[in-house]
Amino acid sequence: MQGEDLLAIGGMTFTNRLFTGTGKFASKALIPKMLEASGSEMITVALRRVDFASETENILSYIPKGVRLLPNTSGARNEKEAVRIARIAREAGCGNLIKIEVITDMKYLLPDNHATLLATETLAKEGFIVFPYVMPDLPLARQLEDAGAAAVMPLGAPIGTNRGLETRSMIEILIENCRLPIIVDAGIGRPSQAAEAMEMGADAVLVNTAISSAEDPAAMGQAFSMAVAAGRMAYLAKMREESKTAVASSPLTGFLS
Amino acid sequence: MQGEDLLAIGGMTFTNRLFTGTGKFASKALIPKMLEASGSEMITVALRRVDFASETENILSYIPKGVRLLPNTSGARNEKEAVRIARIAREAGCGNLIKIEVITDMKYLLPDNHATLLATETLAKEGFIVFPYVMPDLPLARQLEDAGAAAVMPLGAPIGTNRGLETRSMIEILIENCRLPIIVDAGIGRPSQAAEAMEMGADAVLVNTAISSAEDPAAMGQAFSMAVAAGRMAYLAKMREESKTAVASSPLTGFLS
Amino acid sequence: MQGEDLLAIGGMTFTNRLFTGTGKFASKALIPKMLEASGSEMITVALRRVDFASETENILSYIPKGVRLLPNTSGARNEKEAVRIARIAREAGCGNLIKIEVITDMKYLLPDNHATLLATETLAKEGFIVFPYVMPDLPLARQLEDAGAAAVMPLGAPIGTNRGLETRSMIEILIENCRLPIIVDAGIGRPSQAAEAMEMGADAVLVNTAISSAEDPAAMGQAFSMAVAAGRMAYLAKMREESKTAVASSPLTGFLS
Amino acid sequence: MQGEDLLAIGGMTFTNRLFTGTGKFASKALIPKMLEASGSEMITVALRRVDFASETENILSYIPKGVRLLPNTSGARNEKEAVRIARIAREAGCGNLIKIEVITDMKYLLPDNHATLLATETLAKEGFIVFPYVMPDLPLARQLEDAGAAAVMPLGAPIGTNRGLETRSMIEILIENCRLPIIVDAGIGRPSQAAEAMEMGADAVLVNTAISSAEDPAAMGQAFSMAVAAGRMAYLAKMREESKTAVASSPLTGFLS
Amino acid sequence: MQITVNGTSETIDACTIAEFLAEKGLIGDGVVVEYNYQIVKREKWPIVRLQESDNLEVLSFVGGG
Amino acid sequence: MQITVNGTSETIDACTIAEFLAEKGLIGDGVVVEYNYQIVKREKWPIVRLQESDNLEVLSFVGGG
Amino acid sequence: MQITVNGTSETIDACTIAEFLAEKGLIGDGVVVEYNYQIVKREKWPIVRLQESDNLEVLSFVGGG
Amino acid sequence: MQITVNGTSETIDACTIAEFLAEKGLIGDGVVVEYNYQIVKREKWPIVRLQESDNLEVLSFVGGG
Repeated sequence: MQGEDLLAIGGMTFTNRLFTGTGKFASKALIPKMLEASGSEMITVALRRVDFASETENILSYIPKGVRLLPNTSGARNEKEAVRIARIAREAGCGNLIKIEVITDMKYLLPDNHATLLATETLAKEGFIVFPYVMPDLPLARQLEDAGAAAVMPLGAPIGTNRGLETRSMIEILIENCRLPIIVDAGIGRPSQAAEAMEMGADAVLVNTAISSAEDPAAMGQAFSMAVAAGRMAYLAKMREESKTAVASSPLTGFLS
Repeated sequence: MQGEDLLAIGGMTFTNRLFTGTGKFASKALIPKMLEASGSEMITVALRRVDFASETENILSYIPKGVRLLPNTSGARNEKEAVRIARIAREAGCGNLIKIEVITDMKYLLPDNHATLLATETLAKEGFIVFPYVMPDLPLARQLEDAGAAAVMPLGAPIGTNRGLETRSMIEILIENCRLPIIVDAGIGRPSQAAEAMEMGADAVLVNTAISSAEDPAAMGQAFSMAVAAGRMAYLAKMREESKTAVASSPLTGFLS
Repeated sequence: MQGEDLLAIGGMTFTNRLFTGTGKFASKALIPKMLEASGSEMITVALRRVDFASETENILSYIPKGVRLLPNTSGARNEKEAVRIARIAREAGCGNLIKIEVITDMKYLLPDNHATLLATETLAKEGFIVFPYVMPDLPLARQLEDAGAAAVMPLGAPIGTNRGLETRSMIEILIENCRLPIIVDAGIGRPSQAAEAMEMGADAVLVNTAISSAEDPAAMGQAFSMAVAAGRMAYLAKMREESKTAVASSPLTGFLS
Repeated sequence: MQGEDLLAIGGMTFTNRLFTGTGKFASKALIPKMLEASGSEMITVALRRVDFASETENILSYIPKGVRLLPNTSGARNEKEAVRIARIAREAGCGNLIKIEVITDMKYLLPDNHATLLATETLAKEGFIVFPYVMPDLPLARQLEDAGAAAVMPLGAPIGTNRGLETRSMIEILIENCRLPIIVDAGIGRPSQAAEAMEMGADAVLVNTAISSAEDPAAMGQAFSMAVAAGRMAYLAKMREESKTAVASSPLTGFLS
Repeated sequence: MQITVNGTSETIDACTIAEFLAEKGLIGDGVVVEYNYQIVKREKWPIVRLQESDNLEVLSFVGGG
Repeated sequence: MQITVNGTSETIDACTIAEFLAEKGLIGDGVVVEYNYQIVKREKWPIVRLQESDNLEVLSFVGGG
Repeated sequence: MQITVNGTSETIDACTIAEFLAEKGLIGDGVVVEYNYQIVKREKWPIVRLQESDNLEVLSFVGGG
Repeated sequence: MQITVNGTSETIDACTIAEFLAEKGLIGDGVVVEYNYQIVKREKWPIVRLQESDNLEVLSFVGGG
């Protein structure tokens, strides 16, 4: 029965709703361990100019076969750069998935929603399966739908802050009103926050920093994976509403004389 | 390695840190299913006068052998009644575990801390392994330590409200300053809240209403169990602090000309 | 000294940092009473087609001379309509202030940020003093600066919900990083929330629903005005940071033998 | 009309619902300035052994005539010491008001509820007007009523932490269920938090650290006073409930063709 | 003569804007008139004569937030 | 003969606890008996005879949190 | 003569409470005196003579919250 | 011969892309090459000869979130 709760995005299906990232691991050798412990089925990578002075390590070699690659366009400051990076990534043989990330502000790394929309339009037409990383914004999300995005990836809090679902209410509105899958990305610092996103009805969660910078990234990856599964399971098992006053769990009828 | 993270209370050891309750299941037959799905190793029961008019169903017959029984003193309005109920439960062959619950207010079902302390003193001297259910209160918790309690069970929110860790800050103080195990009891409505309690360093969580009144109690029990394990694992894997500003997960060095 | 803490926007200066609205008063006669009680110096109005079947009441006649009018473009579904409404409002002799409101979603009434940016560009060039109502979004706010906006008006929560500063963290980022005045608009339901916005460093707060739909709108207007002033005063008087552990306010040196 | 909203406690009446404290002012000369700016009508003081080595400054000489003195029993570690300090304070001519503070934990300065109850019983019988400082705890608060307390003073957060209404939900339960006035004491760090306490229905707020350790204590005292008045006024003017979805403040009927 | 008023087609006798509004019972205080997508100032109302197929928007300020 | 059972006065014929419970249809599995404020173990039920004015509490375990 | 003042043992010459305080430089405004666990009112200070082994608490009001 | 490599001007001897990369110590696994703003597939590297003023971007996949 569990096997039937599949997440479908862009023609792919996932059984594990935790997506992960390859940034900031103390050692790249931790990446396959984390992937094994967490069971994550999709992981982000970035593209950068080779630094000829130091040895180039191929991050792809650390990612097991079955795991899907989601290259991002980090470094892009506008839609044109994002499009260019996406094309390079595809040409490099990484498939046609792309996470669009257009950032101009270096302090909070907040995405430029409109530039992301423009890049989404262009890339979707070129056959990419587009995952736009955006500020949670319902009118924009609807335009992303029309532009052909495969999912919407709203941030919970600024990248790497571990502050969790600061934008909770806006994400709830996305979940309620968008037809596309909602993948909460950025800012998630603790498994409980990932679980909460899933309980709210998010379709998946993407976690990088909180896993890669933990003391034990493999264990943390597993913890996030379990929390995401727990939150999803609770969402499906239908939790009850909050109640203002108490509701006894033991009988309150008279007892003993 | 996982197997070594055991919870020791009153001479017992637990591998699963989710404790459950038998109250409010739509059908008692759901109890063993929930216990199997969640793997919970201790479950609460209550004592009540038999109603001769209706058929008596023995709740104990629904609880598999390996699961420990934790009778509560619900119905007690003062320390004397709590002590009397505890003794009856022990005589009934239920072992010497007891959850002390002394409640006078019927709207919010909040425990009387001082009466609970007095009952704890008496019962600990009589050889009971005492689990006092209390308002989170550090000075009182220290007195419970001195009185011989086996653990402290602070409430997160009023019983059955599903409102979660409303008393978060006072529970954090207990965790930081008590030598006894802290088991968050009452009010936990969603797996994410249980995970958060564990991430804070709680030793275990007791959940009844949120599981028994879910549409699918077995699945919800499993969800809580996974969330508790996830929170515990994250606590052990050491999460990073929150950061005010963003911390890039992708490199931000110059890219493309 | 208080008199010197003036708010300057678009060549105007305000001593009272509570802006108000004319929507949803049970009786229009309450508007001047609310304005007197609150001391608010700017109030929004909307434009609508006259309904010939019912008597037309001129809302402007209820607004005392000294209070500035801020017409909004509510009803606009795109930048063109917003521009058209703004021009009509100006021609109607209402001055050159305009609050841009472009809304396509009727359930949460969330603004379309990009359309608002486009309308801002056009209207600022035509000499309007533009107050754009937007989702809190730093990259967009910077584009609004470049487009000639006089202030940025981020929403705290959806219009009329009384849910307060749900977008708190994104508003804090705006306050920290924008040169333009930040006026928190929409969703503020209680004076404490308005005070908190001011403590965070917001320049002003606009409140309509919470005042007009209170049982006593004049008293509520006064309450909001005092709370806004209190929050501003506290911001200027520099509050201390939070502390994890207690800091005694009474001496803790030994006492009595 | 405002003049009629008086707070009655122990036979006294107050028009200003902000109570203040004398601890931690950089200079005692700031106290009368703060009292004038805030209009606070009651202020706490403590008793300590004279240090013969340094000059004794009489704090009482800084408190204007009309302001009531509320001596506290800080330094007391049990009910006996609290009773002894209370008697000394009364003998010293300070009147029969007493704030009972019994603290054993030096890290979080949390009060011992049961010892406070015992001291309240004794002192109320001796004719004191007793203000017990306690952990928010409904069953205890009811016992304080029976013991003759004049009010209940639950803490919002540990003393001096500026963390605000961390115990919000337990205080709400006190407000709803106690006949005695509820005065939120300790932990309130910002005017918005004081306003929120009043909006919830608290009868008064006591603030010391947040005022005395501000850069400008007089301005901060005034800010708190205004915020408390604003919160009270809003409570009386009846705020509306929160709404999940938006409620338009401008008409949404069709507009322009 | 057929014109469009506030989005609705209407048959009227030849008249000026001022006369049209007076007929409708509008004194005009607080009323704004857009005539064929151009604002017409109050002082021009007695001068402008409505023509077949004209588009008229008659607006007023109302409560809004 | 008059006894108090679970707080209610009841008239019964002379019998043992075991007989009383059997009459009530209780086989006794999961049932606890307090007889004049003392627990009576199951093996003693056939021995203890109820007396005038006795106080009997018949309890069982039920669902609780 | 040995007395205990504020918890510390001290050797003094015979004197009244008032004289003792004056010696210490305390005019007494805002000062409270507990003498052998009893409050002594200000007007009694010149009358009460300190004795060997007496316990004196000299207190004053200070800032507190 | 002068070309631009990753935004920096560099003087090199005439060679193919493959030779250039080998010189730099790059075997090429996981490396992407953009040559005058067009991606050049790996199998073309031994064929394409660098020319004066060419623009070369040599990229690789790295960790990112």
